[in-house]
This record gives sequence, structure tokens and C-alpha cells, in this order.
Amino acid sequence: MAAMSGLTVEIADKTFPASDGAPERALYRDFRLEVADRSFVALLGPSGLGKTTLLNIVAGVDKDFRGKVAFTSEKPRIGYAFQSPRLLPWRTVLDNVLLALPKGREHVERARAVLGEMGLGDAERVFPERLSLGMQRRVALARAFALEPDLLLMDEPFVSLDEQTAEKLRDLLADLIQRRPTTVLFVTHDSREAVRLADRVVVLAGPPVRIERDVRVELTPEKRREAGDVERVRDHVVRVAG
Amino acid sequence: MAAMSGLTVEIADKTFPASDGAPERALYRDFRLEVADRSFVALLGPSGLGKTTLLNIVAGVDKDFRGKVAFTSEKPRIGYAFQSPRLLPWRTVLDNVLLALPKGREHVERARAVLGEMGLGDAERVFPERLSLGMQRRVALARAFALEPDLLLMDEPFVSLDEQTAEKLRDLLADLIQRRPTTVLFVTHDSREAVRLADRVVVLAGPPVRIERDVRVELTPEKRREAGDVERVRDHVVRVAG
Amino acid sequence: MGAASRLGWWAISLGAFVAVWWLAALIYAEPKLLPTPPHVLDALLVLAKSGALFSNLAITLARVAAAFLLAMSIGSALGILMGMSMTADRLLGPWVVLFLNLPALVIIMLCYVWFGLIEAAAVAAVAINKIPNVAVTLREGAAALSRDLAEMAAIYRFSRWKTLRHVILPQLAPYFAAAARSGLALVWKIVLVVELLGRPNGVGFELQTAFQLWDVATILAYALAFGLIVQAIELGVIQPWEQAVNRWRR
Amino acid sequence: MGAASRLGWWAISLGAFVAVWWLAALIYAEPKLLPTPPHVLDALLVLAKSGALFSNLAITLARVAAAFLLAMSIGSALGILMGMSMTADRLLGPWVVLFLNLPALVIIMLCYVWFGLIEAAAVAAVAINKIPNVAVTLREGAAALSRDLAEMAAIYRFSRWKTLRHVILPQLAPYFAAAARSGLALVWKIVLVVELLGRPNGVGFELQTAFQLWDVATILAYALAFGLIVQAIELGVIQPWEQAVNRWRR
Amino acid sequence: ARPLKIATLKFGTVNWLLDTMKAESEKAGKPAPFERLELASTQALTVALQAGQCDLTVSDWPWAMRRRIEGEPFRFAPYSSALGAVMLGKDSKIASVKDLKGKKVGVAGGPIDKSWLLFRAWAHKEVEGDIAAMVEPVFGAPPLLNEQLRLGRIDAVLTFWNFAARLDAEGFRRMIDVADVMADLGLKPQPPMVGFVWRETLFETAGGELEAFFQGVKAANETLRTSDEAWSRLKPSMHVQSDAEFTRLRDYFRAGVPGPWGQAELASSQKLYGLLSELGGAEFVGPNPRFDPGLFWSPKV
Ligand SMILES: Nc1ncnc2c1ncn2[C@@H]1O[C@H](COP(=O)(O)OP(=O)(O)OP(=O)(O)O)[C@@H](O)[C@H]1O
Ligand SMILES: Nc1ncnc2c1ncn2[C@@H]1O[C@H](COP(=O)(O)OP(=O)(O)OP(=O)(O)O)[C@@H](O)[C@H]1O
Ligand SMILES: [Mg+2]
Ligand SMILES: [Mg+2]
Repeated sequence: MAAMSGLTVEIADKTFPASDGAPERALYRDFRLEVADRSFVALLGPSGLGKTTLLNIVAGVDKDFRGKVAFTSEKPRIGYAFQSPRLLPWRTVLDNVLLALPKGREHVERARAVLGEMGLGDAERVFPERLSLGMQRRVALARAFALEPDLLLMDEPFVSLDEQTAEKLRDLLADLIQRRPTTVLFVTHDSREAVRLADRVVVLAGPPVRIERDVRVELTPEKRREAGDVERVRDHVVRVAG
Repeated sequence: MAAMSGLTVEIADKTFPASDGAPERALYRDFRLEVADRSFVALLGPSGLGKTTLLNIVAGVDKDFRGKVAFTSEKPRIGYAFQSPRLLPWRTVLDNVLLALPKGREHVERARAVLGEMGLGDAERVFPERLSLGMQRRVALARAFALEPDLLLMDEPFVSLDEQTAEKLRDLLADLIQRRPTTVLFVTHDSREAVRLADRVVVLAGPPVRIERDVRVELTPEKRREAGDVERVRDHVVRVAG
Repeated sequence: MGAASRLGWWAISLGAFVAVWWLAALIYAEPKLLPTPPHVLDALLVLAKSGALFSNLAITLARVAAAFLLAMSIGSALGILMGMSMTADRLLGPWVVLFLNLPALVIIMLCYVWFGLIEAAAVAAVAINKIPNVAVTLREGAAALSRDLAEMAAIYRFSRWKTLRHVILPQLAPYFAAAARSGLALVWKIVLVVELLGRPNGVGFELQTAFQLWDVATILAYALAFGLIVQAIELGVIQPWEQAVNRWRR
Repeated sequence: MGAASRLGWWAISLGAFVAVWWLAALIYAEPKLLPTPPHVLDALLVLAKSGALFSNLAITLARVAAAFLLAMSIGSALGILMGMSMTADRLLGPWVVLFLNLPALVIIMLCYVWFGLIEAAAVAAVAINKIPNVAVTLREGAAALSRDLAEMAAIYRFSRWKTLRHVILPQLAPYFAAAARSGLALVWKIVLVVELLGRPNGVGFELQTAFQLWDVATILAYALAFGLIVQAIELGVIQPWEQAVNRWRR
Repeated sequence: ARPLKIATLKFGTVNWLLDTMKAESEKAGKPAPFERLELASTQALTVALQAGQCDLTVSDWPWAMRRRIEGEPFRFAPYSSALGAVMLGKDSKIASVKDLKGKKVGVAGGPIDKSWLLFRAWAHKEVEGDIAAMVEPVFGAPPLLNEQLRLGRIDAVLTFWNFAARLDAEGFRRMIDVADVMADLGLKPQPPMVGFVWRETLFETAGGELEAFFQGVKAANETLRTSDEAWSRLKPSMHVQSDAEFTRLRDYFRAGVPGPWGQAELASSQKLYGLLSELGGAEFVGPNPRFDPGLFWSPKV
């Protein structure tokens, strides 16, 4: 069974030093974010604020900060859909997904199934640079989904996708979360999308980054599909952020 | 004064050959698109259909097809905001913009002004990899805008930007077009955005790509800012596409 | 590009080479200084018939192969380590530069003196000569590795081996190709010197003898024989390998 | 990394080198075969006092510099051409492989015979030896150039020169660094051989004499002197350059 | 008795001596008293001796003397006194040393080659000052220099006797033999320069073999001096281009077969050493030159 995967990020200080004429950027100062186990938190905030940096800190690839990241369980399995696809261009689509998974037949099956659901069934053996950017992004999503992670970090996952495809992927994500309890940190610029998917929308402002607004979204799955309800909550999110 | 910059694309055949287990992709067959001088054409269509390929053909970097691209004037100046930023990572933000411009003081001024308007005033001397993806995309847009092109190709230019910033950039784009007559080919997945900006929304379907629906948007600039009118036209676009 | 077309181009290119050489030799008309291709072919046949060609080439090739493998593996390991770890680079960098610039003569001499005029000393001398070369080339590659992909590998918990095989080595492929090509050539050249200085056989030994007797045709015959072997390696191993590892490029 | 810290690490690393050498020499206890550092320093001082050190080093360095510049510029041009044009690669590739593997002896001999035992022949021989090396390294770099950026440059109508300077060369920087480092070393080594076979002066010539007299301390003194010069070039030119061209990496 | 291991150059003239020795032994039904390690360069020979890969090698004695002074217990026994010559172009106008002024002169073996040193000493009496400063010396490998003379790129060459013989056979003019140079310098009898070098310790491990070996050397030298048949036996392995060249080589070799080693030879060697240390300086003889007669050894007859 999946581990508990809530987390608390405390960043006493995260600053990118000045270099070569670039000014110093003090991104975070005494910042704290708690994410409950199995919750779906959407992060909204202006471009260049530090959202990606936050995900990198949570993922453990950015260690150059003062503060700490504490998980409820030890070492949750992390799936990270980066802002750019970060595929291995010299491995086929299928291999890119498989490399993130443990060995085993059932994993191959699962990878194939996820790719199929994402409309990449006939691209399994293609090298990533021969795909459109939207397809590459879907491969990266497939990689994160197929892993069935405890903690799923997503950095604007559904851009470069047409509305229909994006819709399908949102459903896939909902499925995944339902099948297996997962904590999700989801960066997006689309407030509608945030409300449609998340339990909680956190609007960030700064710098230094602070939580401007923390909106709980208490809609049933059905209501989330209705424009009216979504727009109502969204107004709430946007008005405050604006 | 700017040259005429309407164009006609005729693609008798555009096929990516099969390679290494990847199936052959016949993208275009007997496709034809006319873009009037100074018009703003938005292209909508599913991910992986061939929109980027179309822009590449128009831009002249993809020459491996049967057919032809005819411009009303000779050699229009082209600005292309690629789907990924394609900045020179070893040149600063300002240099990246300046390299696309002719030499001269007034061009430096203009590049600076455009960067400033895009909220990158303090990032002029930063190397691109030290920017957030949204900022990189803005630099790439600044490069295309500062050139004051006759023909502006844009491939999902406003993703990775928060709603506010995106809004500001849309205004900037409108300004640019007003100041100087420009023909725009604009790929997006956001039908609202398409309606808000374009004179004409072309919905593509396939493969092979065909024009599923060609909607003229006859809204005044004021009406474009009103949700009601936009949604009305959008319903038209989306219903047919769906 | 298919194997057939590759072979065709190769033939055209080398044909042109032979033509230029032949013409030059005819114009120069000094067979003692620049023999014509048939002259050299004759010398080659004489050497082949006597068996000297094959035995010497075999011995030299064995030394080249041993030293090459040794130098490539140690040098790559060292270079990748230095490229990826700042500390390793700072500590080992100056040593590498020093050894890189130690004259072959010095290394060969010291190896022979310390280990005796034995086969192992010869191979070691060549490998020591070549290791720093491989190391500096691969260090550049390792220093230019993509950070994005390394982070991806870390997050998805790729094992060390998986990271090396699927993330790092593919990025180093062009550096390997460069190191292998100029490495093979360098190793061969040093083996010649090593044989000259202390082995009683091999191509280097024969070349020196031919040089003393001013037998240019024989010298060119040996050079040609090795050149053809490398061309075969190029066509049969390196180029297919390169093509395979570059399949993914659009 | 600041210049001071760079210098510090360098000193630590070379200090360790000297320590290892010293220890080995003391244990081996055969000053004729492995002299201690003070021994070699003595030899260096003797050479310096007599002026032989400087005059020979100067002559050799001049040859190294000339051949290096020649080989780097021609080799780079050739390599970039081959990397960027398939046709050029197919036509010139086999030639490059052939010349790459032509023994130094052959080239030196033919250059001397055709041009006489003159300075130009020596420099040409070294350059010809080195050109294919540079070419194969830069070809790999040129073949791995980003297509995305090339397309960008084409659309924004970068001139040839602008494309070369701002798009192509920065991508080739690591290949240049590799070619320059191992190139300098190779050129120096071949210059030694060239001097040995047909020049009346220079370090190679002196090494030959020292070798005949079995004067290991003098041999190491010359090797050391050149090693230090290269270290100085490394610290003063190559590393600052590398740091400057790599500033942009995150 | 174990055969002695001798390191030689593959193309060296000492092989003619050793081949003859071997053939004569075989004719007498005995195995050759030595084993050969053929190497490709003079450096390789010294490395081989130094690294203990052979018992004996071939060298000139000034080198052995220097190493002996430096502490290597080397011994030396001569086998040849053949030396080089100054050769001129086929129709060269050069008649005497004076005419060499301003000309390009090839020198095999480098600036501290003993023949070159002696030639300079000798020329000193013919011209005012150092001939080395008056000509343009071109140092290089002997085969390269031969080619340069053939191409007319240099006007004269001072080279080793076997290379001189080859030029001689092709009709190039001989200006002066180094043997004559020595004679003019008062080095009489002409001291043999080239011989076998080995470590003193070899006497303990293979004293008898060494005696036997030098008996063989003496006998073979005698055979080569007198028998044409011995030379026709060697001819196929001599890489000669013409009969003229063969004859020249043979005659040169014969002229170089040294007589018995005695006090007179020792004295003239000492004189030569004095001359060389004066001319070549520390670079040639080492920092503290000293003539050690203990270097020379000759078999008891
Ligand atoms: N390696 C780096 N060196 C210096 N500054 C950096 C570096 N990486 C990011 N920054 C700076 O940190 C800030 C935040 O970057 P980050 O990528 O986290 O933004 P973001 O919120 O994800 O923006 P976007 O929505 O545009 O992706 C930016 O201003 C950027 O310039
Ligand atoms: N170099 C290539 N080699 C082979 N196939 C390619 C290549 N480039 C693109 N394709 C294929 O062509 C199709 C169209 O690609 P294109 O990038 O034009 O799509 P797109 O409409 O821009 O999609 P997106 O909205 O995802 O960016 C894709 O199916 C892709 O796999
Ligand atoms: Mg971001
Ligand atoms: Mg696209």
C-alpha cells in the first residue's frame, strides 16, 4: 500500500546569488507551506516568482537553501512532471517511461497502457525529438503517472495541449488519484483548471514569496464539471489575486 | 514602410518518413491556406497534428515538402516565437534580442523598451538558463516583437505566463500590430484567446490536415474584452471543432 | 546512409587520394623519394610474401589494441570523474596536464628502465602516454552534461549504473568518438616509437630499419597497410556505431 | 572560482605530485634512473645558468606555437566543414583518417626530403601531424550542433559571421578546449621528434643528447620546464577562457 | 655454458661480424656463443644494457668511459676502428677545407659527435678559427643527410663510414677520411673507437664465455679480412644496391679491423680523450672527465 505522503516545506531563506550583472534574487524568506496527505494543492502565481523553485526544493534537487522539507512518511515515491519535458532524446518514448519504473513485465504493461490512454499508442518506438512538443509533454506525464507516485509534482502539465486532450488528461489524473492515494502539488496559470482539479488553491505573491490567499475548493466531482460552480469559486480566487 | 505580407501556402504533400520503428506520418496532402495581408489568423487543432510543422514551412526552415509558399511581397521580415524559447544560452537576455536586430542605437533602445514592457527590465544582463521558463518565453517574444516583423509567427506564445502577464502581453501584441501593419499566424490551444485576438480562427483537423472550420471574428476591440461576446463566438468555434 | 552508399563514397574518396598521389609521384619523378602507388604495392606484396608484413602487423596491432583499451577505459573513467566532480578536477587536473605534456620519450625510457624491455613496459608506456589525452577530452564532455537530465534521473531514482548508461554515456558519445579516433592514431604512433626504442619486432622496428636503408617504398607500404586496417575499423566499427548512437537526432 | 583559490588548489595538487615523486625516488634510491626533485632542480639551474635552457626552450616554443596555430586554424576549419556538410565529410573523411594514421616518421621524413632540413619543413611536418586530430575532434562537435538554434539563426537572418560567432562557436567551446589541450601536448611531442631527426637545436635535440649520455636529471629538467610553461598557459589562459565561456551555465 | 646476449642494431655493421662468427661456429659444428637481441635505435641499445636485458652491447668507448666515471662498472673491447668521412657532391668544386666556408655541411650524429669534434680540431690548422662557425652545419639522421646531399641541398656531409661507402659507390667525392684526420692530429696508431661494452660483473657470471666470445670475434674479423667467400655469404643480408657499394663496404670494413690492443693504442686513446674533452667539454665527457685505462680490456692471447 502507498505510504503517507503529506509534507511541510519550511524555507527560511532561498536566494539566488547575483552573478555577472544579474541582480541577486531573494525568492523565499520565512516561507512555510503544509500539504496534507492525499490532498491536491494547486499553486498559482506570477511568472518568475519561484514556483518551479519550490517544486525543485520539495523534490530534493535544489538543496541550496536554508530550511527543511519534512515528509510524513520516509522517502515518498515522487513523480515530477517538469515544466519542460526533460526526456532522454536518445531513448524511445516507451524506454523513457520504462526507465523511471522498476523492472518487470507488469510495469511494461502499465507503461504501455498509460501511453495508450494518452494517445501515444503508435509512438512508443519514436525518439522524442521527432514528436510535437505537446506529445513530448504527454510522454513526460506518462512517465510521472506510470510510476504511481506517492507525491506527484506537476509544473504546468497541460499546456501545449488542445482543450480536448487536456480534458482527457485531467480525467486520467483524477482516475490515478482515485485508484491510488496520491498527494499532488500542481503549478498552473489557469485558475479555472486549478479550481476544477484541486482541493485547495494557494495563490502566491511576492517577492519574497508569501501565501496571498489559500482557498479551499469544496466541490463534488460532478459540480467541478459545471461551468457555473467553477466560475463562482474561480472569481473568489482571481478577485483576491488580482 | 512595411511591405505587403500576405501569403499562400500550398502543400501538395508533407510526410515524415518512417524511421526506426516510428511509423510514417503523412501530415499534409493537398492543403491550401491563404492569409490576407495584415490579417491575424489563429490556428487551432489537436496536439501532434502539424501546426508547428506548418509554421516551419511558412518560415522556410522546413523545405522538405512538395508544394510552395508564396508571399505577396518579396522576403517579408519574419518574427517567429517558437514553441520553446530557443534562446542562445551563452548570450544575455539583451544580446539575445539585439542579435536578431540590425545594428544601431535606436535598436538597442527599442530592445530595451520591449524588454521593459515585458517586465524583464532588471533581467537584461542575465543568462537565459537563470530565468524561469515563463521569463524565457517572454524574452523570445521580445525578440520577435522588437524586430517589428512584416510577418509574425507565434506558436503558443502565452503559455507559462500567469493570466495577468499574459493579458499584458496580448495588449502589447495588439499595440504592435496597430503601430505597424503586420500579418500574424498564431497557433494556440486556447479558443478564448484565439477569439479575443484574431480576425479569423482556422480550426484544423486530420490527419491529413484539413481546414475543419474557418470562422471570421468580427468584433470591435471593445467587444473583444467582454466575456459575453467572446464566449458567443467561441461557442461557434468550439462546437464545430468538437 | 546505407552501408553500400558509405562504401561507394569511401571508394571515390580514396580513389581520388591515390590519383593525386600517383600524379604527384609521376611529376616529381624521384621514385626514391616519392614512389608511385604500384611501387608501394610491390613493396607491400614482397613484405606480404615473406610473411614479415603479417607477423609485424600482428605484433604491433596486439600492442595497439592492448594499450588502446587500457588508455580508453582508465582515461574515460578519470575524465568523467574530473568533469563531474570539481574537487577531483582541482586535485587531478594539474597532474593530468603534467603527464599530458611529458615527452613520450621520457615515459618510454623510464618504463623500460624500471620494468625492463618487456612487453608490459611497452604497453604501459603507450597507455600512460595516451591516458591524459582521453581524460581531457572526456572531461570536457562531462563538464557539459545536462543538469536538467541529471535532476530528472535523481528524482526518478535511477541507479548509478542506469544513470551512467542511459543519461551520461549517450551525452558523451561525440567525445568518445573523438577520443577513440584520435586515440587509435596516437596509440599507433606511440607504439611505433616504443618499438623503435626497445622492442625487437613490430612495424616501428621495421620502419626504422627501412629508414636507415632509405627504403621509402617499404615505409609507405607499412603506413598504407596500417592505414587500410584503420579504414576498415572506421567503416566496420566506428561509423556503424556512430550511426547507431545518433539515430535519435532529427 | 576566484584566481586565488584556483592557484591554491593548483599548488596543493602539484605539491602532492612532488611529494609522491620524491618519496618514490628515495625508496627507489637510484638517482641515475629516478633522480629526486632537488637533483632535477640542480640540473635545471645548471641549464638555466648556461643559458641553454632558455635558448632551447625559446626555439622549441616558437616551433610549437607556429605549428599549433597552424594546426588549430586549419584543423578547426576542416572539422567544422566536415561536421556541417555531409558531402564534405564523405569526401574528406577517408583522407583525414589516412593522414591521422600516417606515422609521424613518414611525414617528417617526407617533409624534410621535399623541403630540405629547414625550419618551414619542421613546422609543416608538425602541423600536418596535428591537423587531422583537431579536425576529427571538431567534426564531432559540429555534427552535434543544435538544429533548433540553427533554424532560429536562419529565420532571424543572422549573417554567416554572426551565426559562426554567436551560434556555432559557443557550442563548440568544449571541443575547442579538448583539441587545444591535447593539441598543445601533441604538437610539443612531435616537435621533439622533429628536432631529433633534423634540427640542430631545441629541446628535442638536447633531449636526444641527454638520452645518449643517460642523463635522466637533464631529461626531467627539460620536461619539467615545459610542463611548468604549460601549467602557466593552463592557469593563465585556458582556464580563465574556459571560465569565461562557461559563465552562462547554471 | 650459456650464450651471451648481445643487443645490436638490426642494420648495424656489427651484424656482419656476428653473422660470420655464427656461420663459422656452425661450420665447426658448435652453437654460436651468443644470442642476438636486435633493436632499432642506439638509444634502445643503451636502455637494454641499463635495464639488464642483455649482457653486451655495441658502442664507442668515450660513452662507456663517461658512464664508467659516473659509477657504472663498464668494460670495453674494440672490434672496429672504421670511422666516417667527409663526402662531397659528385661534381663539387670544393677542393679543400677553405672552400667549405659558407657552405651547408651535413653532420650525422649531432654537434658532439666525435668525428665532428675531431674534424673541427683538424680544420683549425687549415683555416683561422672554428670551422663550425664558418659553415652552416645541418645536423640530422644519416639517411636523411645522404638524401639531402643527393638532392644537392647540402654541399658536403660528414657521415658514418657505411653511409659514406654508399655515397662513394655512387660516385660522390670523398674529401677526407676521419682516419686521415686522426693521423694528421698525431693520433698514431689510430685508436679503435667502436667495440663491445658490458658490465664488469659479467666476468663473475660468464667469464669463460666472454673469453670464448672474444676469441670468436678475433677469428671472425680475421676471416672477414682475408676471405672473399665470407663476404659473399654476407652479401644477401647487406641490402646493397650495387656491386660497387658491396666492394666499398667490404674494403672499408677490412680497413677498420683493429690490430692487437697494446700500450701504444692505450696511449693514443688517452691522447684522443684529452683532445675530445677539450673540444667537446662537459657535454661530451661529463662534468669531471678522467681517463680510466681500466675501461679497456683485451682477451689474453
Ligand atoms: N539557476 C538560477 N540562477 C539564478 N536565478 C535563478 C535561477 N533559477 C531561477 N532563478 C530566478 O528565480 C526566479 C524564480 O524562478 P522560477 O523558475 O522558480 O519561477 P516560476 O515561478 O516557476 O516562473 P514561471 O511561471 O515563469 O515558470 C526567477 O526570477 C529566476 O530569474
Ligand atoms: N523530425 C520529425 N521526424 C518525424 N516526425 C516528426 C518530426 N517532427 C514532427 N513530426 C511528427 O509530425 C507531427 C506533427 O508535429 P507538429 O510539431 O507539427 O505538431 P503540432 O501540431 O505542433 O503539435 P503540438 O500542438 O503538440 O505542438 C507529429 O505527429 C510528430 O510526431
Ligand atoms: Mg516555472
Ligand atoms: Mg507544436
